[in-house]
Amino acid sequence: MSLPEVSTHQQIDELRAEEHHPTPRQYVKVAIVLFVVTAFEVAIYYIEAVGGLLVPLLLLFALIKFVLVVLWFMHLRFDSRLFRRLFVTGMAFALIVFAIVLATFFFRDPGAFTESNGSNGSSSSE
Amino acid sequence: MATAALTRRGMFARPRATTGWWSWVTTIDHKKIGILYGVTAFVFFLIGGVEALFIRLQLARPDGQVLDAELYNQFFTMHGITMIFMVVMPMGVALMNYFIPLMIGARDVAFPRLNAFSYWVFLFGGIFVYSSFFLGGAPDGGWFGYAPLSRTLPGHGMSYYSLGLQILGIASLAGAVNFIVTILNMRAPGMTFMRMPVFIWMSLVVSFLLLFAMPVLAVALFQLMFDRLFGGNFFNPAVGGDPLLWQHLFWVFGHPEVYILILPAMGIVSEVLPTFSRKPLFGYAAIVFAGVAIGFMGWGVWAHHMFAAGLGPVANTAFALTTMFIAVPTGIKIFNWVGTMWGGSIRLTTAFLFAVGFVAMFIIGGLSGVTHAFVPHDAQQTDTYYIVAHFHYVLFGGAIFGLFGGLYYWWPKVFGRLLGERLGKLHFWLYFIGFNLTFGPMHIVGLQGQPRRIYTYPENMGWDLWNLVMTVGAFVIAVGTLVFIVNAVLSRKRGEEAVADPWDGRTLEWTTPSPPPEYNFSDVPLVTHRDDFWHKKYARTPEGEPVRVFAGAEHADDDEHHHGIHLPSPSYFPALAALGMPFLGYGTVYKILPAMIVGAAILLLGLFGWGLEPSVEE
Amino acid sequence: MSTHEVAVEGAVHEEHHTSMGLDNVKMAMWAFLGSECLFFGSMISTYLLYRGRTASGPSPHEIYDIPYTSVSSFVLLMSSLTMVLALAAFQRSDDRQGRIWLLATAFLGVTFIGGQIYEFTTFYEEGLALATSPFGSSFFMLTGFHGAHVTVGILMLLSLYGMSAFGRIEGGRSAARPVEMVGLYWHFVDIVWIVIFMIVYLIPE
Amino acid sequence: METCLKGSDRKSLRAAALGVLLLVALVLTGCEDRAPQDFLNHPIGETAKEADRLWDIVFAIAVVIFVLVEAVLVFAVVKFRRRPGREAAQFHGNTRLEIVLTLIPALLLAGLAVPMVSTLFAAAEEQQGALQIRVVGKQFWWEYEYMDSGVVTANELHIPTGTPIRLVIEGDPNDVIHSYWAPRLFGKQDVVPGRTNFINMEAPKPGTYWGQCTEYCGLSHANMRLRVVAQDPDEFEDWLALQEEPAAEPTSGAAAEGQKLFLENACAGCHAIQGTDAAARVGPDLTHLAGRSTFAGAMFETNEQNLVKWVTDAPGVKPGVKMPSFRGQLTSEEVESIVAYLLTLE
Ligand code: HEA
Ligand code: HEA
Ligand code: HEC
Ligand code: CUA
Ligand SMILES: [Cu+2]
Repeated sequence: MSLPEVSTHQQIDELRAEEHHPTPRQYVKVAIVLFVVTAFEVAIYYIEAVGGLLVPLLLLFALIKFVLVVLWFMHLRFDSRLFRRLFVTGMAFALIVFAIVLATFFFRDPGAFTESNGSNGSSSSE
Repeated sequence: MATAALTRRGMFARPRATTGWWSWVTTIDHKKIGILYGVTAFVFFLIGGVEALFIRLQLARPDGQVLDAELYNQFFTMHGITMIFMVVMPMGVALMNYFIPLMIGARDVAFPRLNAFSYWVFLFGGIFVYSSFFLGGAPDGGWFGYAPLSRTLPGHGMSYYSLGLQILGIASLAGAVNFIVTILNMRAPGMTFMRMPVFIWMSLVVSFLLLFAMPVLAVALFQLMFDRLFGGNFFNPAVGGDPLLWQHLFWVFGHPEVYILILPAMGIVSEVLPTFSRKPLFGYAAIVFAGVAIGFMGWGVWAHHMFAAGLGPVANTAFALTTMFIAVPTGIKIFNWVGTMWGGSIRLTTAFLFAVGFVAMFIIGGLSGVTHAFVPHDAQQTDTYYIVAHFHYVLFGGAIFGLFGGLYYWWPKVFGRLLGERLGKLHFWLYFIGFNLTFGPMHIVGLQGQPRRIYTYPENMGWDLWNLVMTVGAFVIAVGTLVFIVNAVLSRKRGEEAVADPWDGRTLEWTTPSPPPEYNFSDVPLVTHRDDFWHKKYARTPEGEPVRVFAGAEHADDDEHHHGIHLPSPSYFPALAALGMPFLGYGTVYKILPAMIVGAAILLLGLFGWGLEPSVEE
Repeated sequence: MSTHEVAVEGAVHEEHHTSMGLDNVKMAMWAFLGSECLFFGSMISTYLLYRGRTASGPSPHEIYDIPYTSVSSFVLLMSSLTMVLALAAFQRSDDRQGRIWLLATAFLGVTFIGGQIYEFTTFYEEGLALATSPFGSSFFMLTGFHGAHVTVGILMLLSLYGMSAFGRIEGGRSAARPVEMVGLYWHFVDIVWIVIFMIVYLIPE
Repeated sequence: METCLKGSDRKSLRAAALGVLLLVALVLTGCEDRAPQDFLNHPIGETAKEADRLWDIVFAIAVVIFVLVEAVLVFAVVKFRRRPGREAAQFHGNTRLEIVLTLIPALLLAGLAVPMVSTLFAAAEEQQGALQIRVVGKQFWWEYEYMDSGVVTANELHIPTGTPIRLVIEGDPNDVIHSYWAPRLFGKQDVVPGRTNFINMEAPKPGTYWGQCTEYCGLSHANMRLRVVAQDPDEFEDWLALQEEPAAEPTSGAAAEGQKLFLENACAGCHAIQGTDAAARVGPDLTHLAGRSTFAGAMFETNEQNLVKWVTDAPGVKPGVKMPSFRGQLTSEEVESIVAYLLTLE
């Protein structure tokens, strides 16, 4: 583990001094971007032409918003790497574990499934 | 003094008592809280053990008449829940509470009041679950409460389950956050990560496992609660709910959970073996790394509990492979423990015996665990007593042996008196023999087809003899437990007084007096080595032999210059806030809105009082 | 567990020595948020699994009102802005302005919750309830727990406001640190909504 | 003694090693052949044998690891006991040894994974022309439906020997999870409400194989047993043909009276008897009840005495059962006539 090891008060103070806060102006800029992206999200939802691109685009837009809020509003950009790790570990566990969980539902082995009738095991709405 | 007593902040006068009943309710000293955790967990161990004895009595003979089906089902469910959530987890937390600050050179945990809150929530949660026995029946859906059975079982039992485990989970989560911050941020100067005792490392891994696993259980329990109490359809197959969702959520929590149960014990063993072998731990880095690896890999194996559920061959293969390979890091630990003893100068104390007993028995449980990973044969084993054998070998032979090793090892530090070695050894051998008599034959009857969770079996099944043996074994364990109790009582009365460092220990806790003062260390230690205390006590001859440089223990505290130490002051609020939990619980189970409101109000009141109260009384 | 007490709990330790030079409470908060990822992850997966399971009652896109929800999403998003502005104000020791932004944030939060309550009632009238179908259960659980988080956040904001107004913030003159902690929580709840808005409302079945 | 020590019995010895009770176990279980659900010593069906072959390898290796590691452990404890005048050697590790001891288990497991995966996929493969039988688990009994002929029966599964069988394990959406298992023939599969699972199997020789439900399913989980009756194909065909027949009309007075009572009372609201008006499927189909050697989840032998107890007060003899007690509703004479009727349902 390469976590930063700081043990003297002096170093702590240095860290404090380094603490970097965006200005309100920057905050407002971020918020404007957030607003625009949200507008896009809603817009493409209604635009037929987007077609199959809808879901990837939505994912992308949500990701942008997510990252902006986390990095700027939550200061993760400027803060200790440890905090990033704590959060990203949680995110990663959640994403991986639940991707697998959902995969076991949506991609049940066809082999185990031939001729199954009346099963509502997965994707029942189709 | 008089002015201090008059200080009023918030609603109550600040609690002052340092002895007596109230001092325990209001304490936020990690050591006292550790003791509270330990005593509570031990009481639950007796209760869970008595339930096990009834289970064994019922099964001793075919067509047993000791319990009826209803009571039997409650007993095995409560036995499982108790042992896991109210015994092994909190007993680990007890030791973690007491010794994390002492071993990293801190004066307390990062959030002392949150720590107290965890304990009270745990206690109230346990009492809440147990009260169901007197309110119409305890949970009876098995400790993993498979839906849809758990949502349809009549009575309130499984509602208590869904809310009770929720409450216990809150305690665990709060504790986990606390320990993570404590370990990361409260270490004494010089205590780098690679100088931390392995027990600290394992506590850190456990805390992370709790941090990420408890919320998954929380969601599953909420879903069950909605299903049972508010007409939810999460697990109602009749309208498209999928029972496997529960299984996934439960075991995504459940498998990390089993490592939550075993890793503290592994940490203890990694402290006890070097101390009594007079050797540094063999392959420290590898043991630490293996512990972290187990923690990680533990997230990728959960569906091995669902091999018979019909996930299909691809998923089964994937989970079987991940499961098998968990043996590798675990093996590293086992080999390095043996390496630690190798070439040592071993003192066969009780603590050491329990630690070695842990290694010896855990190997058996681990190997049977690996045999479960062979899916086609697991289809035969699963839900038989072969599984019951596996998990008691890792849970009793593993966790419980390890925890008792820790108790014998650290007892003198906590209570200032040693536990008797003669009785201790008697205890160990009774446990060792009784344990193998009880759980060894389970492998055999399991492979002869005895399913688990059956309250009765007819006489022509060929299981009679072994079941009788198991029952006898369980009573041998019970006698062993009584021996321990006697030992503890005698030790309190006339046990040998403990010096600060009775075992010639290696880590910081042994530099403090036994028991340690409230502030732990009069001077915050400066750490220069792994096994720092040992290095302060011993220099090395050119041949590498240790020579004593000063009598470390006598260095004990001089009581002079601790006056400037500001410790957090006791507080009513953590216990008060926790008291809201059972109200919320009962209110929800019986859908009594006023009770829920009262519970929420108490909780909020506690939290506000807590928030407005300065943590140190000037 | 609410985060409020954590925020205050650690305050005294502020000036204490810490081995990583980091703030205890902040570390606790980030750990807690990591944990929350799995909490919401579980519920979101449940929703994804049950989205189409409507043996009876309406299906998702029969009842969602996207323009309406877009507006409330926007409100919540903007509350993140007011939240950081509050923090910035407290950090430059402008407590008065900080309190105003706190109130603004709480107000936007209340607006969001009000919108959610309205949405829930409409859905209920249109035949979707917790008990209607697995879809209903998972929808109400996910958005409901999110709403509960917002509510807790509002409570914390108001408490902060009160504590600052009555000078009861511990550990210094300014409420910047507790505000930062509550802010982290608040933004987290906001990003959860970003995900929910996309997954629950926008992505078609 | 010596006779115990051959063939499959030796496995018990190894099992005992695992349970530490080496010798005792040999004497006491090695010779025990009165364990009808034993899959360790006497696997018979093809699926069970496949699993058993895998087990043989895995278990042998596990025993070797067990013996080696425990031996070294005990040796270390004994050898390095504290002795006066000897100081502990102060070393911190041995990287090369540690790497070797990491690789050995890893390679070993990788090797073991191969037969595991192939057995696993083989077991999942559907055999051509298999006889398909639907199995539904209910609290606390089993319903079978022969998918070709539509024959419905309960608790006792009849199968032809030497024929591949595919059990279609279907969960009743209004019931709970159960698990279908006849150890000597095949490993278990869960019966999950709303889902379908499969068991492929084959019984090489005739016999009655025991099994039971192994997923905890409520009060009478322990009493949810089953039998699989494997018959020569000819006999099986005869049996199946008989099952297709409707129930015999009762001739004797008591039985005729019983039939009337059966149809008049609640019984017909839950049970089906082909050839009568009773057609409900809440409880087992009783058309050929008397042809089954056991009833109520293979819990009781089918005889007059047991049936009388059952019809009088089913929950009294089987906790939690979904059939109500008729004590107080039916006189003992009435019960006896009903039972007389039931016993004509060959
Ligand atoms: C402390 C708790 C604990 C621990 C540590 C473990 C450890 C392991 N467990 Fe266990 N397990 C439980 C508690 C635990 N388990 C419980 C409670 C259940 C039942 C739940 C229920 O149904 O109620 C269960 C059930 C369970 C199952 C499901 C069985 C079923 O229901 O069908 C499986 C399946 O794979 C399994 C596997 C394993 C494996 C592979 C390990 C491994 O971590 C073990 C690794 C250790 C070793 C292998 C030994 C030492 C290693 C060496 C000496 C190196 C050389 C070894 C080899 C090359 C093999 N466990
Ligand atoms: C750490 C966990 C742990 C521990 C320590 C134990 C300990 C014991 N367990 Fe455990 N057990 C589980 C965890 C544990 N168990 C779990 C998770 C299950 C699964 C539950 C489920 O299926 O849902 C289970 C299930 C289980 C079963 C299977 C039940 C079934 O499937 O039907 C059995 C059966 O024999 C059993 C037996 C025992 C016995 C005899 C002990 C003994 O070792 C107990 C020893 C302790 C004592 C004997 C206490 C001593 C008490 C006294 C001396 C009295 C003194 C009293 C006063 C002073 C007031 N347990
Ligand atoms: C409420 C529904 C219900 C009613 C009414 C009912 N039964 Fe049953 N019966 C069941 C169920 C369910 C079972 C399966 C019980 C079990 O084995 O767990 C059963 C089992 C049986 C069996 C055993 C069948 C077998 O193959 O195992 C017999 C015989 C029987 N019932 C006879 C009767 C008679 C006679 C009556 C009327 C006097 C009756 N039942 C009324 C539901 C009912
Ligand atoms: Cu059916 Cu157990
Ligand atoms: Cu597991």
